Amino acid sequence: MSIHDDKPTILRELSHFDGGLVLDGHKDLSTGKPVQPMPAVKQYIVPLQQHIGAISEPLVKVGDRVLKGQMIGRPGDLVSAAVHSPVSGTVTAIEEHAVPHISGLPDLCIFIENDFKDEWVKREPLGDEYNNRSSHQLRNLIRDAGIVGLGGAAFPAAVKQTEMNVHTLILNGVECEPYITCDDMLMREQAEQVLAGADIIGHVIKAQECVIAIEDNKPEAIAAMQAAVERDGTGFFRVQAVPTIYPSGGEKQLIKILTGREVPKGRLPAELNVLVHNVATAHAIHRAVYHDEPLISRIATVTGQGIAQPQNIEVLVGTPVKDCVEFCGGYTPQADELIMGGPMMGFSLPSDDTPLVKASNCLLVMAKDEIHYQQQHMPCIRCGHCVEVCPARLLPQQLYWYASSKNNDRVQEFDLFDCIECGCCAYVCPSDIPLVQYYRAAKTVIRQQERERKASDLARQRHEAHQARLERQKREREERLRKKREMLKDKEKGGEKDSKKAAIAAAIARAQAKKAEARKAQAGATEDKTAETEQEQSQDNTEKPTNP
Amino acid sequence: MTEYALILLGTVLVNNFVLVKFLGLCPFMGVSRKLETAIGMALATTFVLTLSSVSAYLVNEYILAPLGLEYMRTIMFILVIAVVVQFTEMVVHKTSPLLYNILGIFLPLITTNCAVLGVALLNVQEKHGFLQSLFYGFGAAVGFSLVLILFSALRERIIVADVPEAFQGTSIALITAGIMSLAFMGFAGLIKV
Amino acid sequence: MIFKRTPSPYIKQNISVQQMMFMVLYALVPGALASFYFFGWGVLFNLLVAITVCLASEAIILRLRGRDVRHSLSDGSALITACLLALALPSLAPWWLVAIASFFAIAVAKQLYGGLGFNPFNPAMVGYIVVMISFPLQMTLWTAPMGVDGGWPDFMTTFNWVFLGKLPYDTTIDSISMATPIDLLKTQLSQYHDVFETRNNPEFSALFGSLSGTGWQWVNLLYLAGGIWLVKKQVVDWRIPVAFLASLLFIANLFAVMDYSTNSSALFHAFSGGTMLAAFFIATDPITACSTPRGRWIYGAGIGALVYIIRSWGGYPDGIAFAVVLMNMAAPLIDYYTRPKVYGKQDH
Amino acid sequence: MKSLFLQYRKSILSTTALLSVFAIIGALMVGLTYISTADDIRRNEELQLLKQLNTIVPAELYNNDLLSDTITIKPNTLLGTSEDTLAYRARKDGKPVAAVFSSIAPNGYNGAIHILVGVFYDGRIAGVRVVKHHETPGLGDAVDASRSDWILGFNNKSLDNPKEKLWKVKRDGGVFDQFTGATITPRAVVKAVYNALLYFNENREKLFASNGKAAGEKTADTPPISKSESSEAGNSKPGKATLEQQSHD
Amino acid sequence: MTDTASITKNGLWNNNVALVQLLGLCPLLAVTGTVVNGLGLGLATMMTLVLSNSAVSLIRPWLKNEIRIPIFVLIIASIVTTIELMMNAWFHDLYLILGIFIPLIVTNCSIIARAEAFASKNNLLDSALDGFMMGLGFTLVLVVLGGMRELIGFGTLFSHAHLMFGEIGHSMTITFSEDYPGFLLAVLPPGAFIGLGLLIALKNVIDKRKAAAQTVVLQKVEAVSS
Amino acid sequence: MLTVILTLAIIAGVFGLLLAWSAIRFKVEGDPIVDQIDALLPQTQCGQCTYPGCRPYAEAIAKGEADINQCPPGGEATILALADLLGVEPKPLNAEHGEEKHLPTVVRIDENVCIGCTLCIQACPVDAIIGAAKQMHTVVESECTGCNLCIPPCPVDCIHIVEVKPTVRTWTAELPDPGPVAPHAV
Ligand SMILES: Cc1cc2nc3c(=O)[nH]c(=O)nc-3n(C[C@H](O)[C@H](O)[C@H](O)COP(=O)(O)O)c2cc1C
Ligand SMILES: Cc1cc2nc3c(=O)[nH]c(=O)nc-3n(C[C@H](O)[C@H](O)[C@H](O)COP(=O)(O)O)c2cc1C
Ligand SMILES: Cc1cc2nc3c(=O)[nH]c(=O)nc-3n(C[C@H](O)[C@H](O)[C@H](O)COP(=O)(O)O)c2cc1C
Ligand SMILES: Cc1cc2nc3c(=O)[nH]c(=O)nc-3n(C[C@H](O)[C@H](O)[C@H](O)CO)c2cc1C
Ligand code: SF4
Ligand code: SF4
Ligand code: SF4
Ligand code: SF4
Ligand code: FES
Repeated sequence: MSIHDDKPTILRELSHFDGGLVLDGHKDLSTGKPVQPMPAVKQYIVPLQQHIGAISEPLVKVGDRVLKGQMIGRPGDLVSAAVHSPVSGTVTAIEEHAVPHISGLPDLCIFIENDFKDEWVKREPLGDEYNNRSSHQLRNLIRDAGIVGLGGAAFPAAVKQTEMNVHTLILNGVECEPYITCDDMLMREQAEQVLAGADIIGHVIKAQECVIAIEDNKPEAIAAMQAAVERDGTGFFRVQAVPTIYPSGGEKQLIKILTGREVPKGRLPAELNVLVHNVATAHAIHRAVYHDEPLISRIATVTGQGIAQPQNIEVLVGTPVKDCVEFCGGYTPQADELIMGGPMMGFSLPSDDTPLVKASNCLLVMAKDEIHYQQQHMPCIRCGHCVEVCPARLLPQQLYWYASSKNNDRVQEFDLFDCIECGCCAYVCPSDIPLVQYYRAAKTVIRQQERERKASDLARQRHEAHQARLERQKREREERLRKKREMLKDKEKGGEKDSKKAAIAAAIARAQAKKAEARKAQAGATEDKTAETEQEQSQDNTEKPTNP
Repeated sequence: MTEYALILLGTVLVNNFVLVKFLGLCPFMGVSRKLETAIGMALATTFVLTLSSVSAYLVNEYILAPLGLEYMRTIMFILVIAVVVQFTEMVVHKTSPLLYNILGIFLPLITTNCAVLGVALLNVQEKHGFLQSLFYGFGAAVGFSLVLILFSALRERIIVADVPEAFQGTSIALITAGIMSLAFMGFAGLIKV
Repeated sequence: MIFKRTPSPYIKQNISVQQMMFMVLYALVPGALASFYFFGWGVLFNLLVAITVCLASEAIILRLRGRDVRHSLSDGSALITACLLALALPSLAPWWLVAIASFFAIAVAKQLYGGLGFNPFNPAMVGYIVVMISFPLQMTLWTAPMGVDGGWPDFMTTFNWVFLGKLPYDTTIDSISMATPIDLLKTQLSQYHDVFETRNNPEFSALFGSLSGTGWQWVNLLYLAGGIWLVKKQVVDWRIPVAFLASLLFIANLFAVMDYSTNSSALFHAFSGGTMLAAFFIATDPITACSTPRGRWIYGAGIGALVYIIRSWGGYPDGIAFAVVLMNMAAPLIDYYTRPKVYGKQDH
Repeated sequence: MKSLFLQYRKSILSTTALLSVFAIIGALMVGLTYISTADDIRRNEELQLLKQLNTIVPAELYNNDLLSDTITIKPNTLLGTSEDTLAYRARKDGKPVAAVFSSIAPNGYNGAIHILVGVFYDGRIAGVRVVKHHETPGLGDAVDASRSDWILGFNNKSLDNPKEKLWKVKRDGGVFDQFTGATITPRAVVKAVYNALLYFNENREKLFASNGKAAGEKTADTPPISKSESSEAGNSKPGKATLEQQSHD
Repeated sequence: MTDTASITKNGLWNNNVALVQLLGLCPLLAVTGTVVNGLGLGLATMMTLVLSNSAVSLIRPWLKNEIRIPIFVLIIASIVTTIELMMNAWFHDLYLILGIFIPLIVTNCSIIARAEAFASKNNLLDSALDGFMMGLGFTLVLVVLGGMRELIGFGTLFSHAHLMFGEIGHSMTITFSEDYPGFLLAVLPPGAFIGLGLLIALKNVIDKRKAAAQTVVLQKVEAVSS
Repeated sequence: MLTVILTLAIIAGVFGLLLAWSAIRFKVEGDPIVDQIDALLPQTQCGQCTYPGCRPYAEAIAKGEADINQCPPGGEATILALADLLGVEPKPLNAEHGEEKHLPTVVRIDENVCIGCTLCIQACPVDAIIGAAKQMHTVVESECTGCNLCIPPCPVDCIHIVEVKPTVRTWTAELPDPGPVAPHAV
């Protein structure tokens, strides 16, 4: 696709994406109070992987003292992110611990005991100076600050901002999932900072405009952002209300709404000259640039009827979930399930021992009567309701059939990997099939097979190399044997040195026999006459070493 | 023209070779597990069937009939078919590896597809001329292809179904073919003869 | 608090398969009542036998397979199969015919494939075809509709015939049964009598109503009403009935305009036989229909065309069952080739 | 290409030879069998035809060679035929006994019904058989003698037994049974048989006219009954007469 | 694997042409309207199988890859034509009924399959035996399927037996009920498919029972020995 | 009679010529199917299939000598893939050859016990063990296929099997409970 320099990327009239749902928002639950800063707690658990990409490498040892904001894990690869200590204190352990991951598996975490001194590492805020810095320098800054996308996927922001040809920055303040209000509250309370962050991103990617998209069920946020935009007055920003349809906050869906075009399959939004960032990401970048503060805190919504005082809290990354819950008044008696994320895309936590991470935008504790429990599901009746709501225009029922029969070829042919796991299909399915779970299983299994295939390709290469080496060695050995025999024939009398030579020959023969054994029957057929006789002769010799 | 259209309609729908006339059932059952292979088989069979229908007609008309050797028909026809198939296979194998990848494994199977010999023999029985033989062969092949492809798509669905154990596999496939044949009876009487 | 782990999403739209099935049953009621009114006790007996045999076969097979009988029976799908079958079969069908059709529908066409959700063919229609080709004689035994000379026989006559195969003294089955308008028109046309001749023939004219056939038109109208309600409730997909009716009417009209003396009118096709029942209740069976949006258009239109072809030129009087099963057969392939273009694959 | 051939000459030739040898062996086997069975087969085919004709005109009623005493009938509207057909003539001691000829009822439920009608010289029906039809199994196919005895009901009927008005199925006020639920098929057959009688009545003498060659002479070829084949066989062989096209109103 | 017992078992059950290999389906489904038709074609096929297997086994040394198949079909076609001529001469009525399916024995996939898979690799005796057993297995299925269809479709068994057995055949016909209305489905094409499907399911059930019984026996043996 | 024989012999001769010629003219080398099969095998090279490595097994399958259900490391997935490729019915793993491992394994050498005899190095089909004579040896875990061929030769039994536990990065999600009416896997 070419670059349309003169065409406006963003339509004046909104478009729409296919499918989608109108959901009950339940947002009032947590917007009653301003964002509450959460006081520090005793222990923090910082997972080394809180982002997409390679796991970070720990920079500290057990017993080290760390300062607040100190980098304690460095990016493990190009696509990776740094992690920082949320408080000053001591590293008490580096070990596997429950993390908020859908698998429920533990992962490597750094445990830090707070000394409550709140000692920061040395900070050198850049401030407005960033205007004089190159994109490259700013990206380094963002990367070192460990900033990842806070819209859900936690993709390292600096990597995302290397995209070329981006004219338009879209700030995603849609927040389409029910219950979640952290972006809403952020925009209401810190509109200026969000804009400042967006300005920095705009500077990095050399954008010409920035559209802030907000669902029309958040009038306060729209008003706040609008006011800030007017105060800014540069004309760089524009606030755009979008209809409340789940999942309009999905990157691809939002792009479709705003530009009327679809990101080509398998390509990036940059193809349409846009870049999407969550408002909280912009805010985090603002903090990094103006306060030299890495991403060690975020706003999270703690909500649901299972929570005594639903509200938004500003919380340090690594804070155990149970402390957050306690801060919000604890569980109510009806509390039934603890969910990280929203009710559509979140996943339940096996315990509240796990820490909150960078991507944790919501802690949802649902009560028995508001949660829908998956019963044993009925077979798919192919009603097609799921097809109607799928925003990716997939055939969820077909994916389900293939996934459940482990037909990995077909499931991929039907574009499984284009599924954004939004859950719309499962929401409407009259048979109550946990569709997304099927897709997730299929996706992880296919990825696993991909890894296995790579491993087996490697093994094949190594095996072939191994075979070739054996072959070569055999040839060389035969050559040597032949020469030796000739020599022996020449010097029939000189028997002194023979014993040594015989010993060497025997050793070689022994090795030969071993290999033959390893290669089993096949060897017998290919071995030539001399080798065979050698092998027979050497049988006796090899007896001993194998049975010590 | 109507005559040829009627031949086509008759062989494809009303007297479908597989479901009504019971010819070509082995490949119908054997290569219908996957849609792609079914399509490959359909293409290969269409080619061979049409070609051998015409070749057999020529052999019958210009060699057997003049020499009064009608009773050698079966032998001659099958020989012609075997050679057409074998030759096609070798040529395709060498000249178009891509096509061979798609059709290759099916070609040898076609020799023993009853439909091929059946068409040749029926052409004689029905006293078809050259063009009629051509259309008859082609129609038979299209009819075969149509139900083969439909059947394979169905089978891909059935394989996921919760079929009782004893019926899994070929059993339910045959029953499905039975219901297809049931449905094809709806075309009975379309062509009043 | 106990930490449960269940998969997302945690909220849900509230309509279940069972509810859908029962809504279909409710929507059938007006048409079924009309059917009873016009065709008499036979309709009731059909329903009785079909429901008994369908539920019993389903229960027995589920029990044999060690499945949860209660759970599966209560989903209501076997009940729909039974009702649709009973309403499609002729009103003077002997009980064993209804029983055989029901058994085939449930045991072979549904449960051999694993039951609800897995059967590729419409069970009711497979049952219908089985008896249609096996017992064509009994499949023509319709009563004269209410409003036609003689009307339908009384309870005891019907009962004796349906269950015991006995007829009152000096009546033959020919004298209490009567061809349906579709069949009549078709046989008359095949004997070179044109449409007007037939409709105006004093022997038959009472059988034809203003739209199509006496009784038949009302039955069809009420199924249409029930169907529209189902569409509104989003239980059935609107594309299939629309495509079906559009294609049937279009083709019928095309031929009627070309030669109105030997082709019956589009309205006649729309309101006779099982047209409306098929359009809204049978073709729409989600399990056996296409499930992609484009596929549903093709599927519905295909049924419409096939119905017309079989009705007009085929050997069987009403082509609905054949047309439906033929398109069932093609559904997986159609689905495969009518996948919507996934997000981002569309060319702009 | 030539070099290729030379290069592999031995292999190519041996392949060719091998296939030829097997072909020769096969041909030998089949040829020998053919020679030894040819007579049996021919006799079988004749017997088959004769057996069918004898169900209409019993063998004891005639003593000529039915199969070779034939006459070709040109296409005729009363018979519904559009191609030449053969009539077989039974004679006892040279006197005409009966003729068996084909007729087609065009308006069966599923298309044309091909029948064979045998009529005694005096105009009574000797027998009727359906030889080819597409009627619905279980319904219209009862006209087939192997399905029901209905077709035997024509035996001994003639143009005025019953009267013309009654040459109909009962439903239409005639004397012939229909089948429950199926009137079309019997109606069509009754009509066709009646027309066949009409035809016979008009052409009786011509039908039995003897032709040049001796009536009892055996011919090598046995004309089969079905219409398409009979035309071909009937034209070329000697010893056959041809009945010219008639027009009727 | 080539001992007599296993050849027999393979042919009749484990590797039955019709039920397991699903070969030779066309004649299998087309002519099984009655028992007698099935039996007739079964015997003809069996004869062909024995002869073709023997012939192929005999000519093993001369087989060449590029003309292997043509030679097989030549042999088979010669045998079939011979049989066809003989049937025409001696069982004419049956010949008429079996119709096109006699020459089609040539393409009965099972015959060439046996030639390829067995006869071209084994000696004469084994090949002939294999042909016989495969043919017998095939015939059995033909007869059983024919019986099923005839019984359900017409309510008779062995009707038209005179076509094969001559006049005494007439007395062999068993009619179960004079006024059986007939169930056409069974004799029409769909019935053939469904019938074979049911037969295969039956075989599956029996196999499973046998396997279950075997494991029980094994367990018992183990229990006793331990 | 003579015509019969001559005709057939001549025609057969012509066909024979045609085929023989085209067999030479259109000769194709190599057998791509072996590569395709080999690509589906796990390349553990463990020999449990009774063939000395994956490629020989692939060749045996291509020739029709071996069944598709003899490779325990590949397990169900490999059998399904092979059945798909070859167009045959899938069947369960033949228990004679072993059982499918549900967690992948590698081996680890107890470095305190290892005497450096190099026997394991010679046994390893993928050269995943490094070390020299008389020095302790180590297994490169990322290259070890878990074939366990190195275990029997070790004179001091210092090689142990360890399971590779799934992590958040290699985890695979389970298919949900399919409910009362369970669609079965192929
Ligand atoms: C179904 C779905 C819904 C989403 N909803 C939102 C949302 O409401 N707000 C948001 O910021 N990101 C949402 N996202 C994430 C966006 O797709 C996108 O990743 C994000 O806006 C990019 O910004 P970031 O890199 O700053 O996180 C959603 C993603 C999906 C798949
Ligand atoms: C799917 C289907 C639905 C039908 N629904 C009804 C119905 O609701 N009421 C009714 O009286 N007849 C119904 N019929 C009966 C057919 O219209 C009737 O069988 C057809 O016209 C042939 O009738 P005949 O065989 O009696 O001539 C239905 C038929 C089919 C195939
Ligand atoms: C499937 C089917 C097949 C039929 N086949 C025949 C047939 O072969 N011959 C026939 O006369 N009527 C057949 N009919 C009956 C005709 O439709 C028509 O009802 C009948 O001939 C009218 O006869 P009636 O006047 O005795 O009612 C068939 C009906 C159906 C439903
Ligand atoms: C809208 C709708 C239409 C249905 N139509 C039919 C039908 O035509 N025939 C039938 O047997 N079952 C019908 N069913 C019931 C059920 O889906 C059917 O029995 C399944 O095919 C059984 O697996 C219908 C159900 C619904 C919801
Ligand atoms: S919504 Fe559920 S039942 Fe309906 S088609 Fe989709 S997966 Fe199947
Ligand atoms: S979860 Fe996937 S399949 Fe389901 S609606 Fe969302 S994108 Fe479509
Ligand atoms: S069992 Fe599998 S992994 Fe092991 S050698 Fe054989 S094919 Fe390779
Ligand atoms: S180290 Fe041992 S287990 Fe691992 S690949 Fe080598 S031989 Fe196999
Ligand atoms: S017998 Fe195999 S295709 Fe006909």
